[in-house]
Amino acid sequence: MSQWIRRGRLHRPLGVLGGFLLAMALFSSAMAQEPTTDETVADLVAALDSAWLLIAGFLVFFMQAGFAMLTAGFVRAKNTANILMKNMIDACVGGLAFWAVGWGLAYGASDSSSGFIGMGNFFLNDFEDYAGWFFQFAFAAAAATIVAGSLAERLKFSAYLIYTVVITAVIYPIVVHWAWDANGWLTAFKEDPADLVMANGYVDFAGSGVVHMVGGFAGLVGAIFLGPRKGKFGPGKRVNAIPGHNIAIGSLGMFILWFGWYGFNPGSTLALTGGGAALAAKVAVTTTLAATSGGVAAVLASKLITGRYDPGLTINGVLGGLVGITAGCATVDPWAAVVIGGIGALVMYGGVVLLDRVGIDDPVGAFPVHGCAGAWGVIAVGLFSTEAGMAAAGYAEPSKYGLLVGGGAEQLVMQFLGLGSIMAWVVVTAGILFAAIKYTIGMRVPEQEEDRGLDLMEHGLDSYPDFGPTGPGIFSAANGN
Amino acid sequence: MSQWIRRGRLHRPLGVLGGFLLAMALFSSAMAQEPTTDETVADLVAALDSAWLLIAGFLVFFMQAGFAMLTAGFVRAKNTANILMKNMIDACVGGLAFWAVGWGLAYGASDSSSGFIGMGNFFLNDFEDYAGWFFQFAFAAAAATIVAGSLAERLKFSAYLIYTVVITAVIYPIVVHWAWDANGWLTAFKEDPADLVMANGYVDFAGSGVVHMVGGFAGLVGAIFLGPRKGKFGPGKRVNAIPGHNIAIGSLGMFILWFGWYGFNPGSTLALTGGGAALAAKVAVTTTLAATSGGVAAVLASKLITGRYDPGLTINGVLGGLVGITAGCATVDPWAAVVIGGIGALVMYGGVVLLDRVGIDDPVGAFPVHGCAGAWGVIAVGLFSTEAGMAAAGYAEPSKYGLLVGGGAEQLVMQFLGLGSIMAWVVVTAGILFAAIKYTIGMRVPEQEEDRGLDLMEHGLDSYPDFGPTGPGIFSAANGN
Amino acid sequence: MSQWIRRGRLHRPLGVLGGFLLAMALFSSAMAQEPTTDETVADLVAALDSAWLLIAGFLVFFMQAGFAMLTAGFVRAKNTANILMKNMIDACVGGLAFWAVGWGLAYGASDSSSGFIGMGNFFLNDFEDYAGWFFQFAFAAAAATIVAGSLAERLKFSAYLIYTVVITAVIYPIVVHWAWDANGWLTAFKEDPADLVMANGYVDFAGSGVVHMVGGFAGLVGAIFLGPRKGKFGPGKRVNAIPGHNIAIGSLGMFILWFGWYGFNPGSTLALTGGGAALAAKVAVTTTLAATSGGVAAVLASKLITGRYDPGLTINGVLGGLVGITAGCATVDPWAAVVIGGIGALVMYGGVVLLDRVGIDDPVGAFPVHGCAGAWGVIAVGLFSTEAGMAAAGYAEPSKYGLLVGGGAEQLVMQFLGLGSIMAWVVVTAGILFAAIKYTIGMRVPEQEEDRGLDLMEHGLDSYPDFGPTGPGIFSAANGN
Amino acid sequence: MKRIDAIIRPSRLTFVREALEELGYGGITVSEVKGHGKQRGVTEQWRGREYKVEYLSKAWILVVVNDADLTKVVDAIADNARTGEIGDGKIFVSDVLDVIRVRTNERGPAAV
Amino acid sequence: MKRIDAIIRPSRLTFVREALEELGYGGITVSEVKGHGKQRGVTEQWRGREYKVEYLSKAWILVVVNDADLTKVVDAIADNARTGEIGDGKIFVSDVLDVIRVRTNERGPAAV
Amino acid sequence: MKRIDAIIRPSRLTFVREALEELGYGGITVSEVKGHGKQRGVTEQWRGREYKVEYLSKAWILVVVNDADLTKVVDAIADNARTGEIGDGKIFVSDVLDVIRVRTNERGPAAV
Ligand SMILES: Nc1ncnc2c1ncn2[C@@H]1O[C@H](COP(=O)(O)OP(=O)(O)O)[C@@H](O)[C@H]1O
Ligand SMILES: Nc1ncnc2c1ncn2[C@@H]1O[C@H](COP(=O)(O)OP(=O)(O)O)[C@@H](O)[C@H]1O
Ligand SMILES: Nc1ncnc2c1ncn2[C@@H]1O[C@H](COP(=O)(O)OP(=O)(O)O)[C@@H](O)[C@H]1O
Repeated sequence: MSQWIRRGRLHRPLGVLGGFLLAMALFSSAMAQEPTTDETVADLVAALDSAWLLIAGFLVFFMQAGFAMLTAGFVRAKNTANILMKNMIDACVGGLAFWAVGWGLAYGASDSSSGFIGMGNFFLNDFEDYAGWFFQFAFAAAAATIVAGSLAERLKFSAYLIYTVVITAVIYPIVVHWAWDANGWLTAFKEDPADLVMANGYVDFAGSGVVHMVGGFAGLVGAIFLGPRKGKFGPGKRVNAIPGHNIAIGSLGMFILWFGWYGFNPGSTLALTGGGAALAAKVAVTTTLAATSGGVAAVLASKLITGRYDPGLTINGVLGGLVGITAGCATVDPWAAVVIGGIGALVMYGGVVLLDRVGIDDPVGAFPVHGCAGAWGVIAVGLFSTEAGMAAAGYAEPSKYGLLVGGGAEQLVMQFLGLGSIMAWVVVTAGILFAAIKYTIGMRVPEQEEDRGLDLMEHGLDSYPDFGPTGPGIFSAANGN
Repeated sequence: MSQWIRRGRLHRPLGVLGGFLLAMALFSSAMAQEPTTDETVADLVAALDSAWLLIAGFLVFFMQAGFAMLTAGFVRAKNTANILMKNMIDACVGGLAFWAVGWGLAYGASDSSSGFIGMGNFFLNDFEDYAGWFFQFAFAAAAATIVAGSLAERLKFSAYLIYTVVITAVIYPIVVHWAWDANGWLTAFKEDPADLVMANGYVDFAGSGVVHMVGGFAGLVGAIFLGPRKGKFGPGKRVNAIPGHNIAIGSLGMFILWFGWYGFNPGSTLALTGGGAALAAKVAVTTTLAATSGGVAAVLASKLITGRYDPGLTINGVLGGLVGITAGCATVDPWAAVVIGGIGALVMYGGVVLLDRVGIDDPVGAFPVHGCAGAWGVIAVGLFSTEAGMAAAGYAEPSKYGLLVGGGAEQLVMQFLGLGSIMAWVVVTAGILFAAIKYTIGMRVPEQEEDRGLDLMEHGLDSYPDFGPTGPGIFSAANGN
Repeated sequence: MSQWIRRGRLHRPLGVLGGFLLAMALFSSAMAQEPTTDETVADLVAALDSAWLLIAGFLVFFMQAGFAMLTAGFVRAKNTANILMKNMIDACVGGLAFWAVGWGLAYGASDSSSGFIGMGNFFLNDFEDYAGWFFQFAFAAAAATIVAGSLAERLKFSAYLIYTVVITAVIYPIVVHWAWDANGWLTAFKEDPADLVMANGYVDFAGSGVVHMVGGFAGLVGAIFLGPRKGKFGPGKRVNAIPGHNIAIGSLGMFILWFGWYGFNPGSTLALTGGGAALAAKVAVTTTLAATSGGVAAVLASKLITGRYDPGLTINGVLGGLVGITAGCATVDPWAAVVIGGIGALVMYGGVVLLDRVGIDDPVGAFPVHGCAGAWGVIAVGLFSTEAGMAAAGYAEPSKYGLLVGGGAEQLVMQFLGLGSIMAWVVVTAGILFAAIKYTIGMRVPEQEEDRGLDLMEHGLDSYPDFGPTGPGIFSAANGN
Repeated sequence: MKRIDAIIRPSRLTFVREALEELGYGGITVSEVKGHGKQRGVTEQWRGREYKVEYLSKAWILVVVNDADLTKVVDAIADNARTGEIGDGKIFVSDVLDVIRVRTNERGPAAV
Repeated sequence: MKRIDAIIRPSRLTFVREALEELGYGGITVSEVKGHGKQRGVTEQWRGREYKVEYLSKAWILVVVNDADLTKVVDAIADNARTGEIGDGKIFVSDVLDVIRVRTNERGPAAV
Repeated sequence: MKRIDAIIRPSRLTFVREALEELGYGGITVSEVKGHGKQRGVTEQWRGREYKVEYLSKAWILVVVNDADLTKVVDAIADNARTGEIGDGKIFVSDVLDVIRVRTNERGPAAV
């Protein structure tokens, strides 16, 4: 097919269609090998589906920028570079780990019969579905990045490097295998519906559970092992607020994440042809409505409860709505997306209050947003999915659907099974992981470093050296003014 | 079609094309229901067009981030969170309002015979064109967001919540119905050309008038009712400058907007097939040239007039160029885009000067950019559109085209009719809206709150608590360093 | 074809597929001119390929925002607006220059037989490949923007305006002609393989050499003529660090650039059909792996050498990896991308150290990143390209491929020829350009202006007026709090 | 020579400066400080949780004057800084032994 | 009346303020300053190259008290600011001739 | 003991600090302040409209020394801060009654 491509490089001014026809003519005469219409159509189908995965993957990747800005905005100025480094290195280390091991455990060809773990295609060996790999890499990086937020402002960089490898290489991919590989034990994608564990299998279209709950619960476990930031919980039952240093970049992060979610959810159709486009369009709408409803629910709830329109909660509310709809975005109706998003935001709010009450410190609210709203999203599938939605999204047993829309309880039970399995897996493995780190190299920076800020100690940097109060400002020799 | 989709989930390492062929084979044997080539081609056409709308819609949505950064950068630090909240909540409230009511009034199925207002499909009822809805939602959110800039730094949040609902639910959608629905009285999309109100009808390809003028004029009316910020106009005729607090995020906002504009304008072909792609490519070029020419015109004008290369004006100049080309992007030649963009920037500049002169305070220049350059864009269609451009863009009466390129005055008169109608509608309805708010709950925050900043009073927040002069900095208990 | 498009505007609630079928029916009966399947397929191919170029071009354009944030974050607060203005005006002036002249010299139709320079299609005359122009414009703007980083914090704005025109209008387009136009003397895209200068010709898939080296070396030459910033090199051999003022927007810039690179590299397939999609997917993977490996290499190297995980180097490391893979992204295997990216980052690091040693001041590291890693990328093609990779990417002589994977030295020699030619061209022309500027209007701002910051003197602005130490803060009259 | 340290509301600074300038005392040094007095801090919130910011922004003014001008200057500051609300601030007067104008190396009252 | 200028660690500020408040001295003005003393600055790096930041953040406290309260207040500050490590800072005491409460125009000890 | 408050150009700060260090006076406290003197502010602009920024950045230096060192230190500051252009700033000297070193609770001249 190489001759088709070379054409593209001939930047002659022919106009696109003219160029195509000329090129076709050229090559067909030169090579006497003109593709038939059916071949061209098959190529078109493959190209369009592949392009969709790539473009969606680009957007999902861009969520890294969103996470970076969000978490950076929500921590103190003295820990800005540290959390940014963690976000940057997440994508990097995560990419290499997912390349070497992660994909192989998630989707590797020589599946274990148990459905527990994939095996094969490590280092992209014997493998050609590059678009698929790329799309999944972007998801893996997201899962790992979520964790960093819960552990911000006190975690050692070396400890971080270790856990992020384990999460992207092992913990997350195995959940993917369970839920999204055709051989996974929880999966809804069995070739023979009789093989489904129950109902439609575990339905989690874009990963409220597979991605967000994994990140959120791993973060929770890490935060417990790590302990709260110095000064977060005062003497007695006093809880201190530690405000983020830059609400502007925090909001920007929210917008970038929302934007990237349009790759995350609609992209999870994995194809545009064969009805994928119509499904993706519906998913774009449910995603939008859940986000908007999450934002509105959070801003109103904060006004009612605190008397003020709270920006931090609004940002997290939008994200709670998005996380909540991620599992059911393809199978619920738009009105249900409004409900799910709104409740997602309230669940997130509840999570924030709960963590404060039990004395766990999650600086950016990663667990409330991704863990709590993620769990809600998984459950919501069993409550709101319609029969038509299940069918249109390609699930094999559409007669089992949402409890609240008349589909009986079976799918809901299935969702709880999936929820429980993922939660148990993550809590146990992350527990072992963080315990191992804590009792060997240690998780936490020294107290003096926490006081002074991780930026200086780990990275030798002041993130804003020209502004007070942390930097040299006009007092730097090189500033010469 | 569900079986086609499920294939996508089977993440086996087959390579894309191989996977497709195998899947086709699999399903065709399993289901004995292989789609014919013609069906596959029809599906491809639908999928590609739908994907274009979605992707373009994603970009348009992302403009929310651009507006947020632009306006945040152009206000003072003490009002940062407030304007960001308004941007965030615009998208949220606007989305719900457009879902519930807005779409129905714009494109609702049971059209009134008058062409004044649509009716039906409220709450997305009886409705499946999700990609279309999504794309239009993103436009509606943009229109609402523009207004927030004009009213920044002094508008009550509650007043804002009300007007934003009315604009996205009613004021904007009705203009859309007039101009873009096939039944609208101004529309250029009549099935029977004989039904056109005049010439090609009102030609506004991507919405210089429908979106930008609506936002810009609503903002102007609001700014008049609201009055200037304290300190903006000194004793006598003195006009004070109130510099924005962060030119870095302001520039970022401009770049994001420009990027999003590639969804706004090229996406307005609404399809890629049937010539849409070639048209979209041309639109991308005219959009680019107008933006660049707007930037250059503004930077040179500012240098000539003020003696310095003014960043705020340059940013607004690029945007003025973009707004200016939005109506004519499909129907004018590239050289004309250069002219239109440059004049758009100068018109914007004139608007800035004019507002100062008449004592209206528009902190971010939303009216000069969207209102003035938007009106210019509508007029420019009647001056520069070519016959070939009108035909290629699908307008029914290409023999009526731009005055300056030999097409007579009829289209220009039509453009003025559209311009006047939209302006009158917006000024009257926005006038009623803001008057109603002003004389009931009130529009303006108390003076003391304006002094201290809206962030603290409305949101309990300091946007940059670790930096002087507005926050606790090192003096916060939790900062412990 | 206009009737096809108009359909798009009929926002009736039919569902996409239904709408399409109805529309087809409508028009076919109305016009008795239904396109045949083959015509529809040809249209689809053209539309899909064109859309790919556009979308990829949007992403490449968005890199402007990345460059803006990266360089702004890496300079001092007092020069923020100045570098942002340079980035904004780059895109603007560059767009006009590329429209007027640049494209014509790069791809102009009436080629000189020498293969040295294109001629024709100035001002987009007689020209319809709008998607191609747009994509190339975005590349040209990137090349110009790279230069601004090397010259930051001391270059006069007027000098900048002149050089940016010359680079986008002349210096860069001629390199493009050599390497990417079918008539260029270095090109790998000869219709007749016998015309290739050697081996596959100069293989530089997405422009490590054509774009990045051009920008990087022009920046180097400029930095030499301009001299270091005051205070950068102390008495004796002392080298001072001048820290960037905002690592948060610097990191954001990196993420935006990485995101945009998915347009830059995968988009360089220039088509999706005919195998383009599969190639693009592979390119997305190699691009990803090189970026991740670059980030990891840089962070580990900085830890080993300086004892701390250095954020500035990590950011530049990711970029070094990306620049390094840009030439070979289509022709090397994923494992090789990991190697190339890692070495790209180390080469970048070496470049940073080298510049300090020889006393050249490049504030943001544009030469180390784009010049050094760019050169490495060109060479890496001759080391790692596989035979299958060469064939799949459409190169005509796949039997000549990477030295280290068994393809002999011929392609490597060819790459050095390309490298040397580009370097020589840029150094000579940029040398003449900057010498001409220096000895006429002058390149450098007065010392007092450099001390006080270019923002104030050139732009009359304080970029952060509400924060110390550079601005009025609470002391501004209009601040009234 | 006397040194006047005044802690006032930032929003009154412009008026105070203009008043001093009218009196002919252009030399003045100011800075932003945080104050805590009878007027207490504000309650802020972050993600729904309230916290107390104990300090409020104040402007600190340093003016050194010759003895003869002390009363005039102190009165000008006090009168222009006054709003009558809690939080108006205080003025502290102390003695200065010597003043040096750096540019000229002048000393004493002439350098003020 | 006496003026107390204390340069202390920012992290001790809360304790000092609370101690003063317990003693009944609410009026206090603070600012961030940079200090350079026995305790030296820190080494930072930028893109791999180290540089010295010569100053450390310190909190400056200004409290004006009546003569009778001087010892109590100085001791409260010193005791609550002390960590025993290098960098604890210093307290300077000087004389104040007059104090004016802006709001009421009261003068002298009553205005403190 | 004497207190020296110097208001100088920020760009001269490094030289002043180095000079003091050579003299053996490491203890110094600095802050950024805004000054308004003979040298007037700058004109900035925002979206084409000019406005006056009345203050310029200055560095404020506080050094407390024993009486014997006063002249040496004042001269060192003045000489190293001087550029001869308008805006060089001023130095104010006043009396200090007591100095307390927080770390050790030493008092008086020994604590300086
Ligand atoms: N004894 C004092 N020492 C130092 N600063 C003081 C003192 N008393 C008041 N201040 C400063 O003056 C500011 C205003 O004091 P406050 O008691 O609120 O004003 P008012 O006297 O008008 O009620 C305080 O925020 C603080 O900065
Ligand atoms: N003579 C002085 N004049 C002004 N400020 C001083 C003086 N000595 C110390 N300081 C301030 O006190 C701070 C602490 O001084 P340092 O010598 O580090 O503390 P310690 O005495 O506890 O060792 C310094 O950073 C500086 O701000
Ligand atoms: N009388 C004064 N009281 C307080 N600060 C002063 C006084 N005179 C000058 N200053 C400070 O010194 C700085 C320099 O003063 P200026 O008159 O510009 O310098 P010069 O005396 O060298 O001409 C001013 O910006 C101000 O901060």
